[in-house]
Amino acid sequence: MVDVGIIGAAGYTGSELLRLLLFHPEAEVKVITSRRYQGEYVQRVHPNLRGISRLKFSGVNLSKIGDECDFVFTAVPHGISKDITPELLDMGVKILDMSADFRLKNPELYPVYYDYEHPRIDLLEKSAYGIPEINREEIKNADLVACPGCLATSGIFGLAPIVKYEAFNLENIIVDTKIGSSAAGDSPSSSSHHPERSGVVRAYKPTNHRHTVEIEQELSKIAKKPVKIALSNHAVDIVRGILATIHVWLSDDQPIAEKDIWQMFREFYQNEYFVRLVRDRKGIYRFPDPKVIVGTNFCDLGFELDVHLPRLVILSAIDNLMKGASGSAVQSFNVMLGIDEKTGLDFPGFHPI
Amino acid sequence: MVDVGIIGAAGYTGSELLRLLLFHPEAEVKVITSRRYQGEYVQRVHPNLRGISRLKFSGVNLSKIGDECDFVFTAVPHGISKDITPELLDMGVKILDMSADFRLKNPELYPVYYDYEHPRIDLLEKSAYGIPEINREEIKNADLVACPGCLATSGIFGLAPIVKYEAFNLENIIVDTKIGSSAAGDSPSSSSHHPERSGVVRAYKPTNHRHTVEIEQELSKIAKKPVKIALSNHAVDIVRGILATIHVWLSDDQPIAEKDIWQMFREFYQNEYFVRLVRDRKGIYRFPDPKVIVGTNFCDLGFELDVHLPRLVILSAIDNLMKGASGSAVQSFNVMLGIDEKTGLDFPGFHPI
Amino acid sequence: MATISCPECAATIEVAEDVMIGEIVDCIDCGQELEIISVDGANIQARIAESEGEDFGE
Repeated sequence: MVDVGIIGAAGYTGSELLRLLLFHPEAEVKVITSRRYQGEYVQRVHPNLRGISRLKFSGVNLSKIGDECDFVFTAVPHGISKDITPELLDMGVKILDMSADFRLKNPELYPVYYDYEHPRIDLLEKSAYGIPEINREEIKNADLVACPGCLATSGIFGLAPIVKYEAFNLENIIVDTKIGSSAAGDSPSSSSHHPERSGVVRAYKPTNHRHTVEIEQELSKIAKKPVKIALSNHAVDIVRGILATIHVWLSDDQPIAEKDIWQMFREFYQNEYFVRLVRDRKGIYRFPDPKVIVGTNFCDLGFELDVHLPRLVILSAIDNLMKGASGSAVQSFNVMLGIDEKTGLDFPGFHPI
Repeated sequence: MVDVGIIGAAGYTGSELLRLLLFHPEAEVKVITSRRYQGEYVQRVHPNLRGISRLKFSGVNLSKIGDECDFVFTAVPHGISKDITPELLDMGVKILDMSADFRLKNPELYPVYYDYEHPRIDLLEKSAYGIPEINREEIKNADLVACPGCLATSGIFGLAPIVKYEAFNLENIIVDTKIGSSAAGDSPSSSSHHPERSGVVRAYKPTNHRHTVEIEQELSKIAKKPVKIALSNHAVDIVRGILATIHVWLSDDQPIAEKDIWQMFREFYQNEYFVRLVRDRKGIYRFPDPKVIVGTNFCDLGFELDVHLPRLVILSAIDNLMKGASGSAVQSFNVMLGIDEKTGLDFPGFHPI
Repeated sequence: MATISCPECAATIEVAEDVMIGEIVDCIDCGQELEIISVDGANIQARIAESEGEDFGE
């Protein structure tokens, strides 16, 4: 058993972390913090946890947290984590950071995408980018894991198997996502007001979304050459879920068959429990759909080769709060503990939902 | 006043045609047919029209329809219209056909995309493709107007203003659509069953959708050179509406500024009432969103230039039953009558909805 | 159990030992309908079954 803490446990990411960790056989939740709900019982903020935990939200007392916890999940906004994570690391605490503060290896990107000069460039090197399926060894030996962005996760999983191959043009890949409202967090705004939010197909950041550089970073590492991503996002009328539709142009000279692509995906994800290949020719579940994997840690992947134009369409479905955030963090936590990665994460999803 | 008939008036397209024509100052609805609901009052099938019309659905008696009607809207499935439209034309009736049977100029495409050899290739030449904003003259003089597919409409409106210009690569344009359930028509199926349909982000036809060739046909005509489209579609949890997200690569040598693109759109749609350019830097309506134009004949267009990669993102929002079908048909009807195109179509939409 | 390789996606699919020529099996990975075309001991061949293209029930 290890003692864990969650800093910023009142938000949606914090809520999922708390739910997963309260039912995790190897974790004892010692500390949960929230500025807004300090002193309140958990159930006032997370109704699904009523009667399950008597914990109260506390303020952020780093030395107390350092003493009581072996692992801390920092579910705080970008720019905040960079000011508390280093201190906890110095106290020997292992950190799973949900913010973007330690995801990007290139410090010059932080002023561009997050409006601050990064104070601890040394930690950027040491942090492991938190996708076990592509960085398992690094995560195993890391003290600091930077859990990935949800949109980035959906793009990376869809493209990782193919970027090593010459058959694809890696310079003009389109990632067109459809995403649920929970990804915008729990603070209300005019755009999240129900009469305005329900039934939208609302483009946001059709260009220049900051997850672009995360996707490019991890895919270039796999491809060992530059990968360029054009990311566009749309809020749709679901609470949880992302479907990334990825359009990849085939390089002219290299004809490729459907079964070659199956082989690439199978090989890359061969013993990965949380990645499923989805394709059918009958019925209504022919391609990945986030509705099917809500609440699970699965990433469902599918693809189809276009015969009209030299294009491969890849579809990647995740739950933005699970494989896109808290589920992935707990999976990395399991890797760091050296235990079965499915621990606490083997919920198969509901049908119907 | 002219006498009009609707063949296939019980479906969703037929319903909207009936609603629009019953309130159209220049139209008298004489005949509405439906195989399934023959002998029934309108309100049993179209609840919104209760107390507005005493019409009953009749069977399809072509000679009676030919005698009673000056104009007939054929809202029947592909493959059916081709067997009845010629006979009506021979009786001097003007036809607005909602099916695909007379949209494509190249007869060889019909066996590929609609599984039949086209029986009246001569009519393919005579028919006018029913988008007034790009074919107004042809529609004015036509006896047969082929009203366009809804997905095709969203793609054509977004791309028409730019395909004439060298600055854009016309060989690998991506059209990624999100579309409502009413586009699949009124016959229930396992995929339209509510527990399975609500909350989906369901890719269907991610490649090889038959509207691809319609979009290419009309855009190549404007561009006077080949335009190649890669179309992918997703059913989302709305009843009406399409958002097409169009990704266009800039040709390398031709840098282009945002204001040049505004100019192209303004010029192309300068006095088009039904086409609005939508962009804002504040508030929650910054790009086109089908939720805003449900029930209207508007096509809202917007775009953003990517600075990360040489890409233009164009957004095109329509109501698949209005500008994507029945509204567009009534607009063409107004063109054929030589009256104000807004007649019967100037509903501004609801807010909130 | 005998196995065949799916011609569409190269998945290895288990089939009954006594599978017969002409029998239709579904590929578990890609959902393609396959028709058994030859049975020679363990060496069993299949091809994609005739079907009028993917009907999306549109």
